[in-house]
Amino acid sequence: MQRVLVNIPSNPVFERVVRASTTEVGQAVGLSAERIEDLKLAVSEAVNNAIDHGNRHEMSKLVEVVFALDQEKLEVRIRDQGEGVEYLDFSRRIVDDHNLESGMHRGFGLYFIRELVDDCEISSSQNGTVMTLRLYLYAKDAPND
Amino acid sequence: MQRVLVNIPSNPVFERVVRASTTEVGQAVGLSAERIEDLKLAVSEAVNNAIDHGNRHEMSKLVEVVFALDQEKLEVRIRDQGEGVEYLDFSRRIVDDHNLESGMHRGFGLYFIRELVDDCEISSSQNGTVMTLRLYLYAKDAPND
Amino acid sequence: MTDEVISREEFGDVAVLHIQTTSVDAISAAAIQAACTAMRPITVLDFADVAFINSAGISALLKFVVASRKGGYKLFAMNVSPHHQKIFKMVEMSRFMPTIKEEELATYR
Amino acid sequence: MTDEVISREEFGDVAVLHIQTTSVDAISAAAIQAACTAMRPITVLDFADVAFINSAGISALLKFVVASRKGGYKLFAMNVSPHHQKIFKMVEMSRFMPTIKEEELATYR
Ligand SMILES: Nc1ncnc2c1ncn2[C@@H]1O[C@H](COP(=O)(O)OP(=O)(O)O)[C@@H](O)[C@H]1O
Ligand SMILES: Nc1ncnc2c1ncn2[C@@H]1O[C@H](COP(=O)(O)OP(=O)(O)O)[C@@H](O)[C@H]1O
Repeated sequence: MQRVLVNIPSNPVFERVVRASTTEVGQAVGLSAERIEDLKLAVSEAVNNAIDHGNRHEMSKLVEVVFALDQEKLEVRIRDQGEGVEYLDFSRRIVDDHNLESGMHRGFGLYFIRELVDDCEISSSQNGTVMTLRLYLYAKDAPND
Repeated sequence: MQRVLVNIPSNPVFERVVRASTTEVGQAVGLSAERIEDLKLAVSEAVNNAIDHGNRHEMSKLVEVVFALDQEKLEVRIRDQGEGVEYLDFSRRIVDDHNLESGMHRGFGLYFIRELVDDCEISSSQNGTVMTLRLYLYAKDAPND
Repeated sequence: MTDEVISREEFGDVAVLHIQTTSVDAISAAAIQAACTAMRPITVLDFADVAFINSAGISALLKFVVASRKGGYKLFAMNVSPHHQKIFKMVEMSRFMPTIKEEELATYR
Repeated sequence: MTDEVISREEFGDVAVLHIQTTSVDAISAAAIQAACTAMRPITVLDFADVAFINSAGISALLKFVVASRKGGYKLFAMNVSPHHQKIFKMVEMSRFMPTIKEEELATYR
């Protein structure tokens, strides 16, 4: 098992550092271009949530991202130093007349995460939230799957 | 001052993660495209040296890269867990008949580093080597400089 | 950072807004959505240079959807990569900002 | 990873080796230098797709220089970005692998 760690302050510009790292790690484990795009989006959403909702943009609070790679899977753990969260809603969210009119233009992040990775785990306490995203290698590329 | 940290095992494939991170950090501080290319090459050389000569490819040894950004400069510190080094030769090295014939196709790294960053500092002990590269913001972009 | 994020091209009733940044995200969102105040009866967002869009970016794009509905304008997306077509379908964005081909636009010239 | 790193094109005495990877570095070095065993009297390395070269990559390129000297072949570089021209000049690589323009190559066709 190999581990790559990226640690950023709660400034959304550094989400791009994590995203670029995701591309390289994804290529290193041989993911297809499409799965790398999927993973990048999921990681981007999780990091932005850690910055926005977890650390609430307090720059002294960090977001720690660990990429753990082995033969079967790539696991990405995104940890914030927020106060934790009781419940997360991963349900499908779409653009519709209602939310367009009410100005609700957010809330797609967790739905993207759910759809774009193979599995996803949350653990949260008053010391922060960790979101673990997993892609199983070759799972989606396997024929007849 | 803001800090971004990237930590990789001694596997050269992950040098690409550091390099991609360098691009994003360079863009975040507003470096020109050309200076970002220069910095990427310098960082790449320092990370490969840390993997090859410092950690000698022992995968359990890590290379830690810290990007420290403030108003005036971007500092990149590359630290290995090797045995340290007494003396580093940053002198100019070129391709010539002699080294082509003798098969000496290496040794350009430190010269690139010296030429491509604004300044560079080494500190080494038996716990490892730290190379600190600095780019002063706008220095090279300033007119008549 | 000093480069324009959107470059405009206009002809007849049409405005084509070429998104010049590769990343439609939290960082570029403000500069992109600023362009939604100057739409035309037919407004086309050109994604040719866009390599990445996340939900912060979608939220900026929704400002164009809202403005097009308010002004009674037609809104289209052009040169959307297959990956981003998938993303737009997932959230049914494609219903409010259907894809148009460069060739189809030519009829308006 | 399974894609070819070098694609060959040959005509007359000329071999053009198009480097297909964006990164000429420690990772791609072995696959690139492997191609130096099959050079032609005029061999051209095409850097059009190359975005990055470091000293590990240069060391792979030097294998072509050595092979061209041994075989008495001419070696050229094509489509080298301004940044990489600067790097090649710094180490005087450009002396052993001068730049050729696509147009100049046409005369050999
Ligand atoms: N790391 C986190 N810490 C605390 N709350 C979170 C975290 N991630 C997500 N949430 C909660 O889940 C909600 C939904 O997140 P998401 O689907 O990404 O949409 P958005 O971020 O646009 O609100 C957020 O509004 C927030 O309340
Ligand atoms: N981090 C390091 N730890 C130990 N030795 C180092 C380190 N970095 C550089 N060196 C020494 O400096 C020499 C020159 O490095 P460089 O110019 O990059 O060329 P190369 O890596 O191709 O030998 C290396 O061969 C090595 O002996």
